[in-house]
Amino acid sequence: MSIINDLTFKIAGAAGQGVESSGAGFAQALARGGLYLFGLQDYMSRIRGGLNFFQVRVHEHPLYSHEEAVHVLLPLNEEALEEYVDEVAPGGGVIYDEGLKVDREWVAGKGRKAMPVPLIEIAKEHGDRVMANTAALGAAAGVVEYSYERLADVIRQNFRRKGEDVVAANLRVGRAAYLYAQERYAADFQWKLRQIPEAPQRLVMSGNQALALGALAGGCRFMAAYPMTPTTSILEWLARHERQYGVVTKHAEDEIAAICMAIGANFAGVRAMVATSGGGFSLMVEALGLAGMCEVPLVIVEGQRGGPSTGLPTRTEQGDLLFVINASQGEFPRLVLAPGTVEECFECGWRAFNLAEKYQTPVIILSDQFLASSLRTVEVEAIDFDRVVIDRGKLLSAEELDALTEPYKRHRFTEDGISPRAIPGHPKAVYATASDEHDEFGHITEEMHNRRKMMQKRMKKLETARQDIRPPIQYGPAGAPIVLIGWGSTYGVLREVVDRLEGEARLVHFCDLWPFPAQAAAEALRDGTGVVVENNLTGQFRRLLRSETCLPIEHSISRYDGRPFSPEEILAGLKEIRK
Amino acid sequence: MSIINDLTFKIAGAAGQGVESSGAGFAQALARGGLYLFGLQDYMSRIRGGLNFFQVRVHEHPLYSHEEAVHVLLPLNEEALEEYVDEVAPGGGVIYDEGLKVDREWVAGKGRKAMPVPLIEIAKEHGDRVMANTAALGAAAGVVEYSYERLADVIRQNFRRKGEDVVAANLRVGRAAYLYAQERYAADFQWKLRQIPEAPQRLVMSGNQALALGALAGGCRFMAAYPMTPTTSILEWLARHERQYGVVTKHAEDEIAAICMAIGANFAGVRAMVATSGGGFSLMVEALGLAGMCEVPLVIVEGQRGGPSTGLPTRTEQGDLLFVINASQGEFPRLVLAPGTVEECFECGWRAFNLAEKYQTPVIILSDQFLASSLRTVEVEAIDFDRVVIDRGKLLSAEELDALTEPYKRHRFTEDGISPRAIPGHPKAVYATASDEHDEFGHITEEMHNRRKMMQKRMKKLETARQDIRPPIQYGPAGAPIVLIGWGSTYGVLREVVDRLEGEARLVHFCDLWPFPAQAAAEALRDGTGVVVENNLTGQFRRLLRSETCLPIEHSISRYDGRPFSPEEILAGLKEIRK
Amino acid sequence: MTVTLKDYASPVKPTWCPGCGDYGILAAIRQALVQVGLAPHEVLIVTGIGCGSKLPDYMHVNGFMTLHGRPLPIATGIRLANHGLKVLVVHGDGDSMGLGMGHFIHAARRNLDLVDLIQNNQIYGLTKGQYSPTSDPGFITSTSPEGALEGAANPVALALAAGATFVARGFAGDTKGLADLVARAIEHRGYALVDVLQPCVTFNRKNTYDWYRERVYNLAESGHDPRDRLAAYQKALEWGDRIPLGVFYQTERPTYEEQVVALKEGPLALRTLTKLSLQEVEQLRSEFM
Amino acid sequence: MTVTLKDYASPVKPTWCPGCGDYGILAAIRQALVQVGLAPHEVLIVTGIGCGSKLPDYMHVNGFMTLHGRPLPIATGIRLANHGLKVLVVHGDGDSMGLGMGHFIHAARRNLDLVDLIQNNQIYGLTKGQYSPTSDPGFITSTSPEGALEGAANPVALALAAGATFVARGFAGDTKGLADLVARAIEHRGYALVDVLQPCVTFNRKNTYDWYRERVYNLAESGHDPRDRLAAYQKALEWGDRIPLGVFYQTERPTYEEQVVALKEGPLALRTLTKLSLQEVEQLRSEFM
Ligand SMILES: Cc1ncc(C[n+]2csc(CCOP(=O)(O)OP(=O)(O)O)c2C)c(N)n1
Ligand SMILES: Cc1ncc(C[n+]2csc(CCOP(=O)(O)OP(=O)(O)O)c2C)c(N)n1
Ligand code: SF4
Ligand code: SF4
Ligand SMILES: [Mg+2]
Ligand SMILES: [Mg+2]
Repeated sequence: MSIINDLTFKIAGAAGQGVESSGAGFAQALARGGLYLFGLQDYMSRIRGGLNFFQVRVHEHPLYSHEEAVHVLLPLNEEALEEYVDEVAPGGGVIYDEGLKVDREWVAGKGRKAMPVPLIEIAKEHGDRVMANTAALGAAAGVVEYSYERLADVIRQNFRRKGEDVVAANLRVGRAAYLYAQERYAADFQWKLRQIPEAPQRLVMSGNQALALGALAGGCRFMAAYPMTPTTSILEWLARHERQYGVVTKHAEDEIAAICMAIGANFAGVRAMVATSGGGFSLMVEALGLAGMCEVPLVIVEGQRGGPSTGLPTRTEQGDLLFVINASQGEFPRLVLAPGTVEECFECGWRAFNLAEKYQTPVIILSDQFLASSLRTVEVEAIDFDRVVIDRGKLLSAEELDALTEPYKRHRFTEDGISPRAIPGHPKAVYATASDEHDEFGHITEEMHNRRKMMQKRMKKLETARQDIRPPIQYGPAGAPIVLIGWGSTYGVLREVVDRLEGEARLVHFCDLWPFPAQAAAEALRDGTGVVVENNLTGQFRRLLRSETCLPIEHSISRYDGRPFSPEEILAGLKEIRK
Repeated sequence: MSIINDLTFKIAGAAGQGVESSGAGFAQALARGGLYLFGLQDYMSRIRGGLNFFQVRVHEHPLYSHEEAVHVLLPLNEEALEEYVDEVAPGGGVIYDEGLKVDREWVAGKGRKAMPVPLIEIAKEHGDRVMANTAALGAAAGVVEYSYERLADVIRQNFRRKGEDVVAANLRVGRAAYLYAQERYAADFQWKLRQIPEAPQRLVMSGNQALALGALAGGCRFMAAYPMTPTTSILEWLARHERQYGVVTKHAEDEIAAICMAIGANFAGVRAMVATSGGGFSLMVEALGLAGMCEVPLVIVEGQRGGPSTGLPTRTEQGDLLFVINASQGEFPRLVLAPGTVEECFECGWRAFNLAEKYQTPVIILSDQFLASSLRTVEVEAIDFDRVVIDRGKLLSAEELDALTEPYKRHRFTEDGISPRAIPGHPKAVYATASDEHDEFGHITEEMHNRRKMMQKRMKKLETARQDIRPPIQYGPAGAPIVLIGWGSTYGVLREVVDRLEGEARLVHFCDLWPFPAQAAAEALRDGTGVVVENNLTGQFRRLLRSETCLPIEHSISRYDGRPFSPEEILAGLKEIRK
Repeated sequence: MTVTLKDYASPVKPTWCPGCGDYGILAAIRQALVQVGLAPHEVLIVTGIGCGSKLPDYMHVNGFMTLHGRPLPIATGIRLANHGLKVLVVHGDGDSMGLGMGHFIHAARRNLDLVDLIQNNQIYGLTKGQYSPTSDPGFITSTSPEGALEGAANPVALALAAGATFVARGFAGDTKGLADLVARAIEHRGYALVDVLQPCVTFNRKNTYDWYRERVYNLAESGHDPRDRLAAYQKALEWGDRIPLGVFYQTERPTYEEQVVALKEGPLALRTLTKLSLQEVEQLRSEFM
Repeated sequence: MTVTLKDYASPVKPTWCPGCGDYGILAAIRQALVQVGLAPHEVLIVTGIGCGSKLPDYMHVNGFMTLHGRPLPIATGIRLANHGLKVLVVHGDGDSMGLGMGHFIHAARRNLDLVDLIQNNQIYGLTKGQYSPTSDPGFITSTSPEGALEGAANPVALALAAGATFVARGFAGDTKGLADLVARAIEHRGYALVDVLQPCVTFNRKNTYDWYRERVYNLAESGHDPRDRLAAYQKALEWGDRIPLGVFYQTERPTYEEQVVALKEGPLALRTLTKLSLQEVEQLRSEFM
């Protein structure tokens, strides 16, 4: 019996062998055929060699997570085969170049199908040796009997820039390998992929891409950054769009300069952001406080990776939660959002700018390597440009400034803590402000009463901001005995776990983390056995929850080896707990 | 009736008028006479002008805090008189130069004694105009009829470097003013100071001085820093002792360089520290994680001041608690100590180095401007050099290294998480380590199992370190209904409050803050009505306590205007709470 | 309407010590702005933290008193967001040559159109007298009890090596000459360094008004050609008995702003922020299909 | 016992791309250490973060792979703690000229006795090909889609302006020549810069082995006098059709360590740490009475 449209495909090899591009190409071909997918990337901190993989799970229904079992393994070298063959589900198979030194018996002995294909030979014969990866994708498609046309579409698009000949050769190579593999192995291979006729077009997007897109849609017109995994591609993406969308990007000399540039740009009236990882954020901590003190809007993307220090620079972790909430000396308002899906990334991308300008203070988007680089298919409408709003808060227009009758006070005391803001350049609103404590005009003063009022004013904004803080998202049946509690990038995997547990568990997912939605959290967590699932060692969210709600959640599942959770792992953890 | 040896003396004036040196000189003269004192400094962030003061409370019994009421005010200009005259207790007096424009009726109308003295005239007549401050001190001593000889001692010592003539002239000036003031005002002035015969010599010391002294005693042989209030004087003090005590100090180009230099020195085997304030610490955050990751001992003094950002740079706050506990990306062990007294500063000074080397990780001493710059008399034995221990932990000696039979593993997995440490330079222990995740040898690896073990190993040290973490200090009667909860520099004022409340309150003071002594805290706080007293707005310690113990403390008293608590203020706060 | 000195007057009284060189710098900046005819709202002064960095508080002008060492990158962001504003960075020698050294070099090579004025008193004023990167070797302070052991950082030589297009030195004791220099720096298209010798009467008892006066001389009068980079470098190394003042070097190179495509249509800050058009949305979506 | 190349051999295989210039630098450093006769335990190599900074992992030597941009101040602390160790700093152009620019200038003027070797591939390797401060103007990368808009940072010119006492440039394609240069840098008493042109075969398709080979020439052979600071500066500005290699400048100046009084009695790290003597305690106490 065949299993249709439910499999995981894994391409693995050394850095530089084209794992990522091949994987992404294959994913695209599947999405074009109306299939849903979830793509997981895993790469080492080196440019050539080592062992990387790209794993794509495919289904007819929307996917939110990868899973452990692999059905088609595509190792580009021997090491990859050895390392991953055990992940292949019984009955699944391994497609590899005939030239690799592989003991077929050994593979077969493990209950996996060895499916050698003369990939290099085919590439040479029909095109060029460099097209072996195209052959591999062709062979994979052949084994699962997926429409070759969809793969061909992607080949055409991806090689277009290299000219007609290259496209044609790749098409020949792909087809030859397809036929070769189909002929020899398809009959005996259980898993199949079929395109869904008339399925709507969908987007294949990573967290970083969604974030960058959301920022652009939300009016971000300046970005400064210093390259750092896993957020470099946000800068690179915006840089590519600089010309067409009038967004200025600056690869700065360091992270301190980057955040200072973004503060300068925001001060001057332009929506500006930075993106970095924990190490770069560490360097931004002092300037973060400057933005807080001088009431300058600011959006910071912090893509977490394995720490501490340089740590595991290309891997994932949720280790910076308490750091970003408490970073910088003294007390000032900040908002922290931790999107959990591509859709939330897009939304946080534009929402953060509204919040930053509304409350005239820093907003931190806390992402991580897993979310940043995983690909997912989403409906076109899910990346909802119609819902995008550009709300600049109490920003005074030139006309409003013209009409001013009193001397302009940049830091005027108000009920909600938010002062009407003028950007510098208007004759009626000439002002200077300072990182020192200042009065309503911005003049430096150490006077006690002013100090107390200014502190209260600034912190009042955090209270006011509660109106915009969303409660946790709940998924799954109310009243389910197990309550999975997560934040940020674990949304997808926890949702999958909830689905698999069919009524036994529900999910409480936090995107908006600071100011902490304490009341909503307490309500959501009133019943059931809570289990906090976090990608860190010390249970940072659990501690935050205790500090803000005094709710002691007894159970937790944690992972801190730089790899994301799989649903299987969480299920196993829950079993342990329920024992 | 006279009040003997119980008064507060306040000298106030513009920056540059000699407020600090005069105040300190007077304090010394009192300490020499066997009196106890507490000296509070208050200064603005400017070099000349503005309004600064130095306030000295004096008593026969040990003092731990200032109090609000002033008995002798010594304003050096009109502004100071106007600003502070209302602080003078009824019956107290104001000594000022005859030349100041002061409405004596107005002062008298307020029930304060106006005691003009021709300070400048006396200075000119008996010496030089610049000696007017000496005249002021002389007059103050005269009014309270304190032994002129004690003041003369200090004059002799302080002007020694300027030559015999200057000393003699100052002595003449001081005595003339003494006699002038005594003659006219003493009979009618209630407060008196008498030296205590045969009292032992005591030390007059600030928190910074005690810290520096403790560090030197504890084997600190390298310090790097970038000047920053309120810790600059630690660097300056050690720099002055460089030649004689073989301690190298480096005024670095910035705080990042400073901490990196200290890490380098510690890595190379020398006890090294940095000192800064919150802004400088913000810049050190990335390197903090490096020390944690590479298991390099490190001592950091963080003297808090009014934040956020530049804030109130010469004022006090306890606003960085959660920041220092959570600073830097990822998770690694660190220890945080917040001394509350001069004695604790000294002890933390040396203890921190033992802890840093024992656990091969950063230790942060969290001080603040108030503690750093306040002066107190302490018994000579209280600064206890005998108790100083130099424990370098698992540091391998050259002999031990000679005897090695296996390849040296810098990060060897051990039961307690601590690996025997070799300093570079021995042929048997050539090794390289990395801020990337590494194996036991220090080689970079991303391998999962090693990663998990390394994370556990490092965090295990935090557990092991609990053995050295001290429970909170308790003061006052067990079972008292009110439990004052404080940390760091509030010890003194809370102790005073406990004394004043005579049985109604007790104090639970935390010096060792991380790893948090949760169990001891829970025990100490079991009974009574808890009131957390903190120099910040958001109740950081209260939140920490909740997060670590789930103990919800209902009440709190907070101050965040850059000024330290007075006992009166806390008493008023308690009254409010008990209503 | 012509701009006058009064337009820049502020009610706030400087907190500087009487006699401080910063008074001269404040006067010179005001004078220069009047000379070039800029009104307060057209100007933005970005400073760091230090005695001198409080300057914007003491005149009527747009100002941002930021962090120690960071005014240059902040000014960079401001210029990129609104290159319609005339931006002056004013900061101390600690600011610019200590924490801010990296930014200084990058600003010079970046050639944004801004003025970078260093209040160079060869000391840390606000923190009460520690030696600075520009302190003369051997200078004794509380953090250099045996005398400063490093070669002094030379802003002029460093700016030249970094590729600055305008490099000058002024003296706070000569308000008139300094005002002219600042005016020239403002009018220069590109990064313009003005290193100002600024006596700190309280903590620097070595490099006093008199000490500087005895040594300074005018480059232009001495026949120096500011188009000659090598000669400028040679002059930059001169320090001690004779200290050159004036423009060391000036050249033309496209500014950074001019080269940024997205800025061709005018300052970003002045454009109305709107949602993406339908067409833009379509195009962006197609990238992901 | 003489030191041989074998003493520096490590079992760890480099993760660098085949053909990367870092192999040449690794070989040259090993060779230089053997040439000057230093054993692995006498040497400490401090690196930053980047492709090249993994170097200590690939040889048998004391090493500290630290933070991006920070190896120089860490090396400073190491030298002050133990000036018995020979310290080499090895880091990329991003490391040294990006985040580390300030430290670089200060290291040069500080003149600690250490070698500062820059693996200058004019690109960010480990983060996959963004332009670097030393990239040639106009260089197109993912973060400079319109070409780099800034003047390139020139380590040689900057080091000269900062007062470095040894300033040289090598080429990773010439292991032998580079080894000699590194050996000379090691033997120089004071701060020694070796700026190494290092082809990145994966991301820098402009400044390739061939590109460099066509341009480089030897300073010594061209008759350059390394004692002439002005000539050195002139040579430093040369870049394009002809790129000078070798020692630009060398001079003598007391090292920082030599001037620190507390170090006169030998390295701090080698002294036994003891408690203060009674007499010392008495003396310290008396300060507070
Ligand atoms: C990050 C940081 N470190 C240290 C300080 C403390 N600080 C304030 S001003 C200053 C130095 C002032 O010297 P300079 O820049 O030369 O200015 P000046 O006061 O001499 O005008 C320092 C170190 C600070 N504000 N921020
Ligand atoms: C504070 C910080 N910011 C960013 C990074 C990310 N990062 C790692 S290596 C690198 C640049 C590498 O370039 P370079 O220094 O020239 O070394 P190369 O890889 O070219 O040898 C960057 C930006 C980091 N590790 N730390
Ligand atoms: S300390 Fe020096 S720089 Fe600061 S205000 Fe006084 S004279 Fe000027
Ligand atoms: S990316 Fe470039 S610098 Fe890095 S290892 Fe490869 S060739 Fe070398
Ligand atoms: Mg200065
Ligand atoms: Mg590089």
